[in-house]
Amino acid sequence: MRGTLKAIAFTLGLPIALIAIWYVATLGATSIFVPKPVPLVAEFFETWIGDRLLTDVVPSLSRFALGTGVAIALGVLVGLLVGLSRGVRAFTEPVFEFFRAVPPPVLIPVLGLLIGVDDSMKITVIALGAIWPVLLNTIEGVRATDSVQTETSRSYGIHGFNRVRYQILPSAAPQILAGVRQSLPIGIILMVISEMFFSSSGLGFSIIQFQRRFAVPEMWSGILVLGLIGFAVSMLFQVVERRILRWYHGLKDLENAS
Amino acid sequence: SSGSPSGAPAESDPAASAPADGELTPITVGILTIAPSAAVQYGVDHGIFEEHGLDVTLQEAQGGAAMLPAVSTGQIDFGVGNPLSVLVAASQGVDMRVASGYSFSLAEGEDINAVVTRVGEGVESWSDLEGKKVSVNAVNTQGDLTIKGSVEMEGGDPGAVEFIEIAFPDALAQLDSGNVDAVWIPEPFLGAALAAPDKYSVVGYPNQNALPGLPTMVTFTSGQLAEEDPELVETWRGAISDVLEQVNADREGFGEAIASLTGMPEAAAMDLRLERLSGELDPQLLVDLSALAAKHGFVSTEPDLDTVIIP
Amino acid sequence: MPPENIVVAGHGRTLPPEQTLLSVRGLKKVYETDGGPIEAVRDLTFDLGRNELTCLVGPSGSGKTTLLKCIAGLLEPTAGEVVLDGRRVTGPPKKMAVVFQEYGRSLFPWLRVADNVELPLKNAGVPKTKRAELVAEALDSVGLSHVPRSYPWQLSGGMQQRVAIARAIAYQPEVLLMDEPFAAVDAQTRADLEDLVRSIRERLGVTVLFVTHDIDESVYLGSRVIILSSSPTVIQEDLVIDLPDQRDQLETRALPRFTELRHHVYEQIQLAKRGFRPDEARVG
Amino acid sequence: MPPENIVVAGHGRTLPPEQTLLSVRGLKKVYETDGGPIEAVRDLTFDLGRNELTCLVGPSGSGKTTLLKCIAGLLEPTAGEVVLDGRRVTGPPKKMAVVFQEYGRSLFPWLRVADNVELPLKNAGVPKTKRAELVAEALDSVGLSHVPRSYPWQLSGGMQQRVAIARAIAYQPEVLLMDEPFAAVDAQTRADLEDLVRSIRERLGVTVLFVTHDIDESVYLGSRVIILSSSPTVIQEDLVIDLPDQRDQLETRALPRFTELRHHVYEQIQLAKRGFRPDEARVG
Amino acid sequence: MTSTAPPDTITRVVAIAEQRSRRRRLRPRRLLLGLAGVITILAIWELVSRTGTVDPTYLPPATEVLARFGVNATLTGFWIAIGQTVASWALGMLLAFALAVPLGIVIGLSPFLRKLTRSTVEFLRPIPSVGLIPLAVLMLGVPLQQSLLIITYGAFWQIFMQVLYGVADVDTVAMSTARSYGFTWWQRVRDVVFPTMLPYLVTGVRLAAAVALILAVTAELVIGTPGLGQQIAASRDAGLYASTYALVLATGALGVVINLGVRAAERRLLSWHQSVRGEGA
Ligand SMILES: Nc1ncnc2c1ncn2[C@@H]1O[C@H](COP(=O)(O)OP(=O)(O)OP(=O)(O)O)[C@@H](O)[C@H]1O
Ligand SMILES: Nc1ncnc2c1ncn2[C@@H]1O[C@H](COP(=O)(O)OP(=O)(O)OP(=O)(O)O)[C@@H](O)[C@H]1O
Ligand SMILES: [Mg+2]
Ligand SMILES: [Mg+2]
Repeated sequence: MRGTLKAIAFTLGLPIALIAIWYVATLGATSIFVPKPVPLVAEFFETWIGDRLLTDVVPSLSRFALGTGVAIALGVLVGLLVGLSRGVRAFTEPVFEFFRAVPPPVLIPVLGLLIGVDDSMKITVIALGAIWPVLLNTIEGVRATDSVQTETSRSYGIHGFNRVRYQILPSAAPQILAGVRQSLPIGIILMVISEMFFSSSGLGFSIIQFQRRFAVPEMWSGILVLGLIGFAVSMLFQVVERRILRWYHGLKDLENAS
Repeated sequence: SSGSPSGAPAESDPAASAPADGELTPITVGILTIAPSAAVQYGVDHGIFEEHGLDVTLQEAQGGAAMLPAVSTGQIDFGVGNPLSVLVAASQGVDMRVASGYSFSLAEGEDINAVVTRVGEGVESWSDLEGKKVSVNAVNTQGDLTIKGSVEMEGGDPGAVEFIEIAFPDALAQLDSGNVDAVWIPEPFLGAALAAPDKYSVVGYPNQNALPGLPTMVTFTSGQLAEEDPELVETWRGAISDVLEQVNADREGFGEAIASLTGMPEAAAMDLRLERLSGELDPQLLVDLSALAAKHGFVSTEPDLDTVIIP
Repeated sequence: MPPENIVVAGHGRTLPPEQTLLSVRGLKKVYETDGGPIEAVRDLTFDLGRNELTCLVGPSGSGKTTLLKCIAGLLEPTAGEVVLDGRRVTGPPKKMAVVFQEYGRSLFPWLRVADNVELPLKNAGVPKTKRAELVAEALDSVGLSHVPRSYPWQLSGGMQQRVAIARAIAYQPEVLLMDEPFAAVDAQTRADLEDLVRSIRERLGVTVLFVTHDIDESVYLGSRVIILSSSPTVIQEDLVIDLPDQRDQLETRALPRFTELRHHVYEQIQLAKRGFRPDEARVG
Repeated sequence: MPPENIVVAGHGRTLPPEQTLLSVRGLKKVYETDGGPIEAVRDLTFDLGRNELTCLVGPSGSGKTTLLKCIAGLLEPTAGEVVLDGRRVTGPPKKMAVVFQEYGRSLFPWLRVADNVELPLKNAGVPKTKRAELVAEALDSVGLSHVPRSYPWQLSGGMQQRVAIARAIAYQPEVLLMDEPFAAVDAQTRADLEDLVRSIRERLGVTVLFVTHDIDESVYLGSRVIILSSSPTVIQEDLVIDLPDQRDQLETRALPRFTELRHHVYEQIQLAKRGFRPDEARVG
Repeated sequence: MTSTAPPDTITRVVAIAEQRSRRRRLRPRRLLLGLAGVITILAIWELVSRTGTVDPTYLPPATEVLARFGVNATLTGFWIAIGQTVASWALGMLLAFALAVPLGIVIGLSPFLRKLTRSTVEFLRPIPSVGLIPLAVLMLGVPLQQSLLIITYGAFWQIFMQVLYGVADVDTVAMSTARSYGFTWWQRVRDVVFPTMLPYLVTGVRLAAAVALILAVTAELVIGTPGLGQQIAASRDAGLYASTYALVLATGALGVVINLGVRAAERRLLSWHQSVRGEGA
């Protein structure tokens, strides 16, 4: 009970303080571009609780889930292949770096041509953008597996797929999950960006519409929705991570705090 | 050699502050990087603004969304952009004023924007668009407004048209690949489509059809500036009218300005079909626009046009 | 030494092929580092007979771990070769288990104790019930049957080391390489484990190569002690332990021959540490 | 045992405050884990005199490392306290050096050997020339003066362990805690290092607490041996080593009293391993 | 804390150091392989366009775009645009780095601060930088500052999160060693936390460098700050497809160059680290 209370206090403490500062700072503001906390909350309920939830939020979220899911699966898979072989790493690195540096807004028209303008294009955009943190972290994590562990595996005849499953993946897991954690918000951001093009519905589309229509409170409430989604996704992720990395947290928690 | 890949100036040169007789008033003008805006560039290059006592700095923006807040806070003094955004902003309580006219779609003949479809698609009239996917560069702007207006005028159901946002440069490509059934495009893309009559056909000119002579761009400023410095607004109106008149008289010089602003090849810029440019604005056009926008729910309340349009 | 074995100064004993399980020939290992090459092992030649328990001693840094890794197929020798059962070793051979000196790093921290022990068996396709039995038995034999559900990092150093030993035992290898496997356990446990290794050799017919720093242990455990010179390493002496085959912690260690042998080994190591080298001695 | 020292069954010797440097009182440590609490140390009470060299032995997993970490201020005791020089230990005290059992992980892999040894001195603000001197001297005393520019992972296990020892020595601490510091080195090196630790104690007036599994070593090294029971741990015996102060690897070890003492310690550890507990024995 | 080494710190640094010495030897082969990768992709592109799988009007063949790219390279305006993009990229990165590293270390080392800031961090992180454009336009008059805000915001989280993870990965025995030798907080950070974190930080900087470049170009596209993005928008609007792709190619190439720079800096950073310490000994 006390633990729960404390956790709640930690979760809410800083946000409440920040909102208070925000409230005070915007007391005298008159410009409609400056968001204020109280109208924002009112607007939030008015705008998002209702039809929009089904027409905009749910489709966006499912695209996000699919896109990041693909990104994670592909990132880990490709990361393993690339991380385990120096040759493949050298072969792919410049190409990866190139695509990583191309802004999605300019890639989208090409993808529109190649894939079309429906959901699969948006999912591809999300996957293409969110894959990099997972991919890079997987490569680095795989490269850095403990040499003694590797020797142990080898000497016990653990190789191929079994070695990946029993040694490489678990030992790289902390770093892979660090990558996944980075890729989730990128997925959300790309969910929005992908809806800025070839689009007629979705959370990002609505926010852009609000912005164009100067419906400033609605627009900010949309950004609030994004933040809340991000928060929820990250909480979900933490539960998963705690489970997968139970050993790692036990190992690290004891004494690092200093 | 000098020049840039898009042909556009690498930096928007601030007007050379010529040692004119009188004091020049420095102002910042926001423009979009589209062909008609080149007129302002022309005015700067040919010293027309200086003659009116204005020292103009240009600021390029990629859309009204980025420009309007800057105008409202005074970081940009005058903006050149589409009137519907101004009306929408005003209806939301942003204190925006229309200072002058700028460009107008053609009231008759072949307009400079059109809805285009593939030959053999079976879309021949406005009402055929019902149940079809139509691309516009941005929804809730003049494109879909006038298309909806046109469909309704023909007795169709404007709600049954599905609009999708596709940037102008990508529109024809998407039409080709069958991802959309019709596209709304302006010049120079319209010219490209018309050049292939066996491939594309024009459904109609929505601007001309729904609101003949519709202003496609106006110049606007903030309420604060309009009230505090009406003389400046007056000077601006005079200057911009002068600029647009001179541009109309010098098609070749204007072509060069377009090529330099947008990066179009010069030959194409010369051949480009243009809107009607004029600083004069018939308030009735905005009244009609506002009414149509209200009818189709683009604005929830009609703005007070008596205040918005600076007399 | 028995007459059928040929021994050259600086080399270990070699055996006729039919008795040999593992033979090391002219093994040399040079580590390439940024600061220039380091010659860890210069020239090692010896044979291990089937079901023999051989101890390996030598000064710290003399290349024992290096040698073991070459035998295990984990390191590529710079020159020379390792032949196991007639086949040249190029990668880790089947049915060989290694207990690493760095026991802590050799356990997988994401697996519980029992799972660590079970993993190689699972990987080798041993059926589940059989696995459970082997794991329980191995953990019991090292005195860890009470902590199967702990993570390795929740154990003390000595317990971790015993997990690594249990893993090797449960695997039921034909060749067992152990690199200072009892360094972190207390004297009593050590004695128990020594007897455990001896009994496993007898029971399962395993061939064992055992690296240790404990001279008593090296004499007590096996039938042979190979003494390495200091780095760059050659074989200083290949000593046959002519104690009775039945050993007992109290009785065997009390034998006068035991004391003689341990004295001899101790002196050889002192010599090695002082830099004596049999190959040079021969020349000089 | 000298009469001024009060000894209670299950407790170690306590000293009058003026002779005491370090006192441990009712120390208890329970690890909280997912699988429930693990009581590693139950109740330890003893004092260390100034400039004393005390050895700590006990079965594997009996809590020696845990005790050392509590004394070093790295672990918070669940109950009881550690008092150093009159002040209660809450964090790592100044002028204390620890040689960890996990020597491999205790060295910083991104620093070369000499830099590893130098770092604590640098951080303590020792001037550069002095530092260079201390580092060279320490490396020399552990026999590693030839590898100052190697990285730790390029060294053998025993060499790594000696780097950790050199680091502790160079630091010139007042209290030195060593957790099985010689586990990975050969017999001859071990003997040399034992004498090194003894001479450092004499020369620098350091107080040493030394964990070992080697019973000979525990008797040879110090003036006292504390024997721990098996987990949950109490003190099984606090034994005074009444050997002459001048020790010698050959002579001292040959003394009949030495043999008697090592026999006694061995028996106690056997008892401990079998689960004998002095506190319960008292009650029963 | 008693324990087996985790798959971390020590081994990670060892692995990286080992890789590094290997890498040095394999340089020419690596370069060749990398080149082969690039050529493969270009060949696929050429094919897709030439065979008409995608309409060549909208996706001109690679050779055509490369030719255009070559022409661009002779134009001063192109280099000015690159300079502008790189300038805002570099400034944004610098700001993000200067904010993220100290904040990450301080927060990462304190469980209290970690818990306190977690909800806020998780809330702020997914807010798209692009969504901040109106705010940026409103608060900051100068377009460069507007893009800087967006770039810094985007890059900050990449570095910050990697630093947090890196700090959490510090080896317990190594940390205990440092504490037992009486290292002060600052010394522990400098001598233990920082070296452990370095591999994470470098990955973070690499991720952030790409994100910052993307945002710099996107901001130019959307706000119209001068630079490559603005050029892209302009040529797109003018329907100059080959030129558009040539500019996209330039953006990607810039990304590759930046990555090479970060890589070189990574090597320099570690060797600086080692050589300075080495001289001290
Ligand atoms: N990865 C490496 N890179 C460079 N040199 C190495 C490496 N590993 C070992 N060496 C060197 O090789 C020599 C032999 O090392 P090895 O670990 O085989 O010794 P050892 O006999 O096992 O010693 P110990 O008893 O101390 O464990 C040492 O001088 C060591 O410094
Ligand atoms: N982090 C931890 N979490 C849970 N239990 C632990 C942890 N560390 C140690 N223990 C337990 O505490 C007990 C004592 O461990 P400790 O490491 O102090 O033993 P030790 O005397 O040093 O043993 P050894 O001689 O084998 O090193 C053991 O039972 C061990 O399992
Ligand atoms: Mg070794
Ligand atoms: Mg211990």
